[in-house]
Amino acid sequence: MQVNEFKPKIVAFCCNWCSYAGADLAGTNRLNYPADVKIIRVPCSCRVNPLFVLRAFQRGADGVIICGCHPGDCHYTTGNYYARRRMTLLFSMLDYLGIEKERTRVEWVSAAEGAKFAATMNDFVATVTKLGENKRLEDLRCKK
Amino acid sequence: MSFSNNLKENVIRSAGVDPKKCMKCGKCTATCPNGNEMEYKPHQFVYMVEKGDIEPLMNTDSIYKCLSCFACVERCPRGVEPAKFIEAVRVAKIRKQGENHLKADMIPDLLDEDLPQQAIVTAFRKYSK
Amino acid sequence: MQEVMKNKAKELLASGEVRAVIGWKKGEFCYDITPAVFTNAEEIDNGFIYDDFCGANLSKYLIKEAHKDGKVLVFLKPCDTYSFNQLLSEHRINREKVYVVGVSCDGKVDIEKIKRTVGDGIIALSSDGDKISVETLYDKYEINRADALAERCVNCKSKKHVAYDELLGDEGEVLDSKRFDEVEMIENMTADERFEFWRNELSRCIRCNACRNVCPACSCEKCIFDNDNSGYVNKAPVTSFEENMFHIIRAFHVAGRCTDCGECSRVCPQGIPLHLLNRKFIKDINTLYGDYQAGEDPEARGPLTSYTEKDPEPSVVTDKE
Amino acid sequence: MVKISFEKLNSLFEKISEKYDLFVPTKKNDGQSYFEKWEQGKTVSDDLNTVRSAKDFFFPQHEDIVSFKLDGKNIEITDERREVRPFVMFGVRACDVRSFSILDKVFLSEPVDTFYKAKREKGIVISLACQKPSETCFCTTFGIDPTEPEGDIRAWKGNDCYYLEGVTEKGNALLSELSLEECDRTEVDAQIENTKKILDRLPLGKLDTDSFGGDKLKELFDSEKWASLSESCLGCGTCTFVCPTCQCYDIKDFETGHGVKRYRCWDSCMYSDFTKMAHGNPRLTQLERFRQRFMHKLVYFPANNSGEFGCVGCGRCLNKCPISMNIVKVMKTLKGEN
Amino acid sequence: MQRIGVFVCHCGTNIAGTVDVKAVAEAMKYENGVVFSTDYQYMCSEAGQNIIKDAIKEHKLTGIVVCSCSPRMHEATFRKAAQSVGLNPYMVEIANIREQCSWIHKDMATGTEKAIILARTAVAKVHLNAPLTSGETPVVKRALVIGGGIAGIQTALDIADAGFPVDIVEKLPTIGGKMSQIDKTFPTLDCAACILTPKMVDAAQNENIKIYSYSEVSGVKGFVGNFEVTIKRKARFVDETKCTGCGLCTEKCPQKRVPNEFNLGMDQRRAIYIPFAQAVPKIATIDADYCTMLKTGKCGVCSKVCTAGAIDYTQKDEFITEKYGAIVVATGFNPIKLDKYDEYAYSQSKDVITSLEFERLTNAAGPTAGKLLRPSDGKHPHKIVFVQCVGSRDTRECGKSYCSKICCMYTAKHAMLTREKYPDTEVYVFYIDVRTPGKNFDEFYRRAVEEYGVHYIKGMVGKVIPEGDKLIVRASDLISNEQLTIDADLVVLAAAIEPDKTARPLATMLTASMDTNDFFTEAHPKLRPVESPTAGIFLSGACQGPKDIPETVAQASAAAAKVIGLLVKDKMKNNACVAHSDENMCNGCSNCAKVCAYNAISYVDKEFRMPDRTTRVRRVAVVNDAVCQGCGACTVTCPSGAMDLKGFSNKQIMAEVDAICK
Repeated sequence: MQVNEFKPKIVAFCCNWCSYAGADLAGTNRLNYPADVKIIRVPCSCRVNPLFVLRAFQRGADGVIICGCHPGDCHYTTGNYYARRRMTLLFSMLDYLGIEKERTRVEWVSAAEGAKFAATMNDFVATVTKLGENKRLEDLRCKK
Repeated sequence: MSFSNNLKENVIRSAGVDPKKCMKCGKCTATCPNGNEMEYKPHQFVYMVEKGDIEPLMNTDSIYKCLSCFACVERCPRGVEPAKFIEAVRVAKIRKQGENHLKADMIPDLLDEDLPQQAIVTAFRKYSK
Repeated sequence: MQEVMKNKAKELLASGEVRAVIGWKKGEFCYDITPAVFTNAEEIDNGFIYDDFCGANLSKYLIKEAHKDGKVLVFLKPCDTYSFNQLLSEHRINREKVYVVGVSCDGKVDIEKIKRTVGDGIIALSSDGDKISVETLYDKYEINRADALAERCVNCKSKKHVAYDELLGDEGEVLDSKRFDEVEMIENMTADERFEFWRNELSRCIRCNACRNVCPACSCEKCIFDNDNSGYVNKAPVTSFEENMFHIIRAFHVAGRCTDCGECSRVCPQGIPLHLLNRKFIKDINTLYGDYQAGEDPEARGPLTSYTEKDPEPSVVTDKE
Repeated sequence: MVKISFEKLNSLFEKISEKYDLFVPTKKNDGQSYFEKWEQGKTVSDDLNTVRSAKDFFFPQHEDIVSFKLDGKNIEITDERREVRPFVMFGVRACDVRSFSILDKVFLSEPVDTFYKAKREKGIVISLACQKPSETCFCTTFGIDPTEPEGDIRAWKGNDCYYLEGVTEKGNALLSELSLEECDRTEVDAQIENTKKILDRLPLGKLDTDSFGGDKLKELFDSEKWASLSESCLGCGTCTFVCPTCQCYDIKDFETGHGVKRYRCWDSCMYSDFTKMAHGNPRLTQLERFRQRFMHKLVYFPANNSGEFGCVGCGRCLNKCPISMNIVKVMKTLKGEN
Repeated sequence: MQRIGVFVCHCGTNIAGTVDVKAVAEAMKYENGVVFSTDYQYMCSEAGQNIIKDAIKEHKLTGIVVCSCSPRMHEATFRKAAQSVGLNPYMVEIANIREQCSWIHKDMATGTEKAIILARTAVAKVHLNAPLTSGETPVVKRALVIGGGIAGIQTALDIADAGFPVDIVEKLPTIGGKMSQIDKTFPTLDCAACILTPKMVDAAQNENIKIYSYSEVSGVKGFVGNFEVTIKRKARFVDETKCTGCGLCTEKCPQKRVPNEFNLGMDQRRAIYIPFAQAVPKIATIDADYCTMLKTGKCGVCSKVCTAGAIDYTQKDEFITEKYGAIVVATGFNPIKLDKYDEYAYSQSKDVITSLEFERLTNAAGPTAGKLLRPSDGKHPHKIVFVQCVGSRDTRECGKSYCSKICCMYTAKHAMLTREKYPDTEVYVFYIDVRTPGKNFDEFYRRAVEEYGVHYIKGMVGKVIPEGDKLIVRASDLISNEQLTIDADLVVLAAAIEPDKTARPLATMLTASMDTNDFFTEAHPKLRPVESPTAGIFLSGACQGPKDIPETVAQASAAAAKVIGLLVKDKMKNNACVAHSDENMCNGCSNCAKVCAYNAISYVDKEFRMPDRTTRVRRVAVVNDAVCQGCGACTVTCPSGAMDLKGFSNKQIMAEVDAICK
């Protein structure tokens, strides 16, 4: 085993009603996913401002994932539809600027999908780990 | 295409459908126009493949009694598509015999424009090693 | 055209219909035109101009001017009318206080392009149909007008006036432009090439805010990048991140609202092709959510304030090959 | 006077680069010229001037000053000053060279700005005489001779070589290190004469500063013309940031997550948050901010610096202002010429 | 500067097993602003809460972080505890170190490291928390029940009995719903009409209940406690206040050839009709699609015969607006359409019928006056095949993947009743599984087999082929492993049930969520089964999922209890975490209002002092705290950042991001 194995920093924004509950369910079912994932609870995926995503990268995140209710199931009826458009465009712009598109993701996870939450996180962490450290959107001042 | 030694896995993989989805309603057998002629009926194919009981299926002539009419595929409420298992067992049997009824280079002459795509693909699967 | 416009302006000022006229004022040389507010016939006679260099989009000045008492006349080129409509839809302009006179436009000339051909020392310029004659301190030149047109005019999206009270000239038509070709070219690069391309461009940014301040869509009372309390205050491009951040967010904030007037690229002192960021969003919106031209219809709902159940998932970006 | 042929320029640059960082104006792919660190393959641009002025070398857009780190109840303070490697700037025009002496008046008078001073001491300026001034040039208005620029060393570009002449001690020292071929001034003198003829024809050549200076404060401040002049100003910082003499800066703190980095960066009096204090902003409208910029250059600066104006006539703001408003228009309007 | 207390819970070994809780508490002591940090066995216990309360008092804490289980579990508990000692409840943050840490990590070092980061993140957030207070709005003490089936009736009766006025909106001319079409009910075999009609009459006569029959909800505004609902009263061309329900018009109407939907089109009614004898309200309705007078202007027979003068051909749809404190959805179900199931020949033979049609065929008020006769030739069937799971548990496009739950029992009922009334009839039931969880359910099914001799065959019907006057049924018998062929006289299909088609648009109006099958989603599948996640919207009956009558009635009463619990309150506490617009930064662009699903944002023109000492009137956004649900859609739409969300502000979220990425 390598000593200095790369451990990515992953910020996961989870909506309170579905995905946060889905993450709780993953916990209740003892479904393991890497500790690199840290969750921020937001009321709805539509609360996630692209600025937060960029901020995370600036501060040293290697991947950012946004989880919300499935389209049509938003607790606030339409929030995730707006989030979907916003994030699609943001991700597309990042890709356009040559920033690895695999570092960002949107996943819809319902309160019942604990297994999906864990699987998603496992997969995302694996993807980001493969990409390595975020270099293209880093802010050197924030490095230790 | 490489085959592992596990017969069950091979059959399931070549069938391309999941026997675990079966809820054992028997509609396939109910709907089969030739069911009464078969020693093992369509629903049994699904069940036995799942159990890994492939040998008896390979040795029964039921595999040749299936008309590939796909009535069971059409009507299966769970998308299990039993005919695909029967086909998979047939293919497994042919491969195991290691003898081809037809040589591969004979096939082009036999191709008929109106032949369903399914049949062509099936033939290629059967006769390729 | 210029004379007709001057007469129109003087006529409406004289009748008291409008209290002021927003137009273009001639400068020190033959190309350095300044947007200006004229309040009497004398000012118009002395300074008003409408020529190849009147590229500035006057619609944004209406936010300020239309708050004053009385009506103001504004001359808008076709592309400016889109910005005008967009501002209307966002309630930034009081329509009743503006008298819009639409003026036709056959493309504006980019002085930088001319300078790149003839060098420094331009002392006289004259346009004659397809040709532009340039006299410098050192030589005389004749160049094709088409070669000197601003990028946004070469790829003009529309010569149609979408808002006016009165038209001087034709209403014009929406054009079939090639404005997304360059975006597509960048999209077709590898990620590394794109990164290189944009680093090379954005690293020149000096954060002078000209792009933001000239942009009709960037008309916030207080920009988050100037707001000490926003947490994003960002005064200088200290790191590559801040260069990226400013331009990504600026483009995002105007996404769905940007009419592609091209002012950002025109004013950038560092020559950064900022329109390519905005156009990327426009292209994506058109592809993913259906064609949408901001400002075409002031009643339309913008693509980021609407949705359909069948919108593509963000995975169209993150999972694409 | 010494000279160096074009063919040998590369080896000269190579030699300078051994001991110094060498910066030369280079054309970038946007068609404009920037000062860039010289390396093999980079050529000196013939453009009259660079987009950004040469002040960047002594007064960069941003520089770290100090950083703080909090560890429990202790604060650790680190001076972020970087050791500056001696450097040489080649091809600085007369206007930009003059801007250094204007900046010196601000940064080197008490209290001395040690960040600026350190760089100023380490930098050697090789200026380059102008041959083809632009219509936007008006350096002569401020008594600058573009044919015989100031600097540590001054240079002229001849037909097949550069002519170099030491001006200051620093400059002469460098020249002697380089041991170049001595030569006479014939070509240089001819060039100067020729350029002077062009200078006479410059459209802005007749602009004078008679109506400006410290004694005109009240009259100019109260002028009613500021309203129309500033009317279409966008309030961006383009003029300020391309200006070689603008020297205002802001000090900002950046929280890095594990400490604070304090840095300074250019500020612009055109910005609404310029010199904002606890009580708010002293100049509330764009008119006041606009007036500040030009009053500073034309009135306040000469008032405090024995009549020297805060402008060198480089013409950058004339080229770059998004709405083509600039110091020339301001001067002419205030004088009543427009 | 905040004074923050951190409280780390062991949760027995749930947390302490994989997180070194002492290390977490110790690490937090060095965090900026933390003045107290401790750990305890069970923070949610009374003793645990007392530790928190004492610390708040003793250390003058201005904010606390509890590192424990999910905030969805105990956030409310700790907020209450804080509030009881005078700390604003919104100064409490939870670091979820159980579900999102100790339970998913096996290794102590990893778990502890992550727990410290999560705790630090919560501390970073609390630094920026501000005390929030929720506003209050008065509750309109009136309920609306949408749907007048047994679910709606029961809910309305229970609410009305508690003394609150309640309105029922029913889209058909009469209340009663599906139950009114059913003959007998399992497992007791009571006559459905006998138990339903008294309830219908009760509803009609109850002073607190107002029935809007032949009406639909066309618009919903507002929020819990204060809904404003627009009800469309469809024109029935009969004056409800005058019609006595004598029925003379329905006998004299010359248009006799209208398919009778009450009997599922198996017989005919007139253009003016009363759906059935016990209809409530018993008022005639003119079917505009068939009425000759309305279509051609010639006829007017009903008007002539009506002694009450109730007929009004000029009536128009009418819209009324009412205010309600709570809304109960009771929109019920329908059997699915079977036209996609060619194999059962439903569209080809009249003698292949659905179970609901079978109910009408055996009902005394049905088309055959209760005699079991074949629809095609009116003959007695001697061999009947029942097919279960038609469309249920079917993952194909045409089917439903769920179990419709009621079919096993009603099929047993049909089979049993057939054998009882017509012992000469052979009855076959083809089943996949017989599902009988319910009181006396399995006994009932066994009686059908054992006492009544119904042939239950495990297997499915593959095909039904009409041949002469017979129906050839091809089926499998999985036990004997053979194919069967039965020449039946009648085939009865137990069609899957699906939510009523009106439910989806209604859900949109109510902003209540639905699952992919269009069943309404409950707030919690176990603990809040009769509430929608949208506050003030309650669920009753099969609109939430397939249900039989006893379950429906139970849920209906449960929903009523929830409604009563809401209506007894005089005031509602609003959501405290609402959006707020900083008017100094607001551009008035309206984008926030466009994305608000609740119409919570409006605009006002306000005078502002400008820097140049003039004043300017600007349009700025104002959020209605009572309506805002706090989703935050507006905050991201706002480019200037004027719009922010209390409790989840930009700065709070960024502080969390920073703390995580540190």
